[in-house]
Amino acid sequence: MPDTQVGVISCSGEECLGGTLARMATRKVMEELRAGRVVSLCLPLYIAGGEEERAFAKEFPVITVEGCGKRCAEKSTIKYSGGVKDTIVISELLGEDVALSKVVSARDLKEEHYKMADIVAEEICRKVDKIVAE
Amino acid sequence: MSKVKVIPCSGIGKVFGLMARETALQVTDKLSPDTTETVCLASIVTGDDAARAKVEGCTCITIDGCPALCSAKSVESVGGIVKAKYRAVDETRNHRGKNAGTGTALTEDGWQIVDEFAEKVAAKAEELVEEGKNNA
Amino acid sequence: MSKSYAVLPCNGLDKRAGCVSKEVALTLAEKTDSEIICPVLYHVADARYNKIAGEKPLLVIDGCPTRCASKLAAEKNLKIAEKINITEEAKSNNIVLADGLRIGENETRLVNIIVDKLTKEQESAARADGSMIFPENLTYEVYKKDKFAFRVPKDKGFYFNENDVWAYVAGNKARIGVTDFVQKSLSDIMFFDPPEIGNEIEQFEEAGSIESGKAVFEVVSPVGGTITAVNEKLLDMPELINQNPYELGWIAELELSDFESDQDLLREFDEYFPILKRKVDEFHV
Amino acid sequence: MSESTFMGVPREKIDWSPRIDYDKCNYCMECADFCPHNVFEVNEDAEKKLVVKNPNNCVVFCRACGKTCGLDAIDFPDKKETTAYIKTIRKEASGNE
Repeated sequence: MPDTQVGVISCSGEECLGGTLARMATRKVMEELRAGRVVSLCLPLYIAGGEEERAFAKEFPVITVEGCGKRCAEKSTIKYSGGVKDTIVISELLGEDVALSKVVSARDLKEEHYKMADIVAEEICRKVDKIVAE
Repeated sequence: MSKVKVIPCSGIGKVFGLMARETALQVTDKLSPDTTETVCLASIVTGDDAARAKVEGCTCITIDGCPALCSAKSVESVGGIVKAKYRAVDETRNHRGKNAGTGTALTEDGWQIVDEFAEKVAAKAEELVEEGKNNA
Repeated sequence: MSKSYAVLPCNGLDKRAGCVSKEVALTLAEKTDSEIICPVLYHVADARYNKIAGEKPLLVIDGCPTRCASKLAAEKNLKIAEKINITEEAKSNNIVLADGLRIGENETRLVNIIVDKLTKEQESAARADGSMIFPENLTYEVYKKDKFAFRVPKDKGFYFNENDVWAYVAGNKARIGVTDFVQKSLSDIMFFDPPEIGNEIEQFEEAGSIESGKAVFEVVSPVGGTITAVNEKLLDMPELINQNPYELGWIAELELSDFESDQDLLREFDEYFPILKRKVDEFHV
Repeated sequence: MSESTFMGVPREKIDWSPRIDYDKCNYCMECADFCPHNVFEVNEDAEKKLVVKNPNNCVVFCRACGKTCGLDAIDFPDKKETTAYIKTIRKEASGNE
């Protein structure tokens, strides 16, 4: 299915670095790496009742990107749209000491943060490509 | 009194979500770290009782990006006492013609709006702290 | 037009804007049948004013951003029909309020501007009330692209131009607004510049504009005629256009000059829907 | 874009696009930055640094770029004449069918 679109829901959590990385990686995949293929869904809107986001997640495969092991994005997707195709947990991918460290403002991002986000972004792409290939 | 919770939506689709997020981080991390703190919006709604307890009955300020008011709605739904609701889109309205950036990154102008916005929210938080003391 | 308000001013005595709010209330009470609610007495004795507030549309006048009058109205569970903020009005009219609490020349000028506006608004609202019957429930066809859903009303009476502006025509009146394509491509709309009531415009002339962080969109009117009403709610809440540009987010109403001729260059639903689909597809690519 | 039409009339038959008054223009390029349809072209090395490169990309009846121009250096054809012209062509076309 060459036209398959994939939804990505990032946790964007505020309490630790994982939230910032999830957000950066998702934006990068949507804007650059898999533009047109990936649609980012807004988690707060999704939770608060956004019909467009919920309908999309019912119809198309969804990957969630979680900062930590609480897996908030996955939990809400299962609750409102049935299920997720795949999940990335940054605390597992990059380690808890990184993911759970203090949240960083976009203003204070350093080279190392961009590199971490790139690793997450690549992982998202891998999962997107796998879904598309199916 | 526990710290005032400053909870942004952090919406990912538009610049306003990023502005809300950065404003909240600025308030809780730089301007008023002793009296305010932020909480993961998604975790208080989807999480267990412990997560919910972080806001239930607490004084909260919500910072939303757009008129969908996701943070305000969600915080209220889990029993947070929302004393003030802000929207980044309103702050941007006061700077007509300025391009604030995108959901990925803010421009100089975007940061300037965030800085002013954060001052305003921090002042409100201080006011709520005083109010809390007087009522105690 | 003897329609009148129940006026709840903040009456702040130790602030300039508060004193102006009182003056606006007094002037309204003199010029129209409006009745004043005293915020001080209201705090201690409800009964007297609850009746007035129940009978007439409530106008709340706040002096400063503390908005004491609005808060009082909320506390008493009153339904607010109209809201005025003196500080904002002064700013938007470029009037600097003088130091001191007495009403001076500038203050009087501001009071007159506000009172004029309020009484004029009543007239236009009254005219609009009687003029246009708009269907209560619209039926939509939806085109989905990515996660976005674009609606177009299928109801009879709707016409569209290729600038993505609709007109709903009934008799010699029309209501106009933008379509979902405009609203979604602009994203969050932050400003509404209304057309002027009484202005006569031709088909495809501008009927105001709307603006988001992305762009300004000129509302190209599908029909020619005289502007009889504008949706003043949009001045404070332009987001209504994003919520639904066909219902609460309408732009203006006109008295038509020559709809028969205008109709030649308009599309009905069947013709517009494919155009919208094409535009959506092209826009996203 | 050759197949594009406006109200059933081939776009290239409709003369609607911005006219730049070079006596007034100060090449601030606000209009070019504003227009999302790639109507203008900017060439810093040319004598005329700003030209209307793709007039048929311009949305018929849109005059929004003119508003960005503080010097009023952008003008458009007459709306009434354009409307009448479109109607005439449509009549001719339907007569030929």
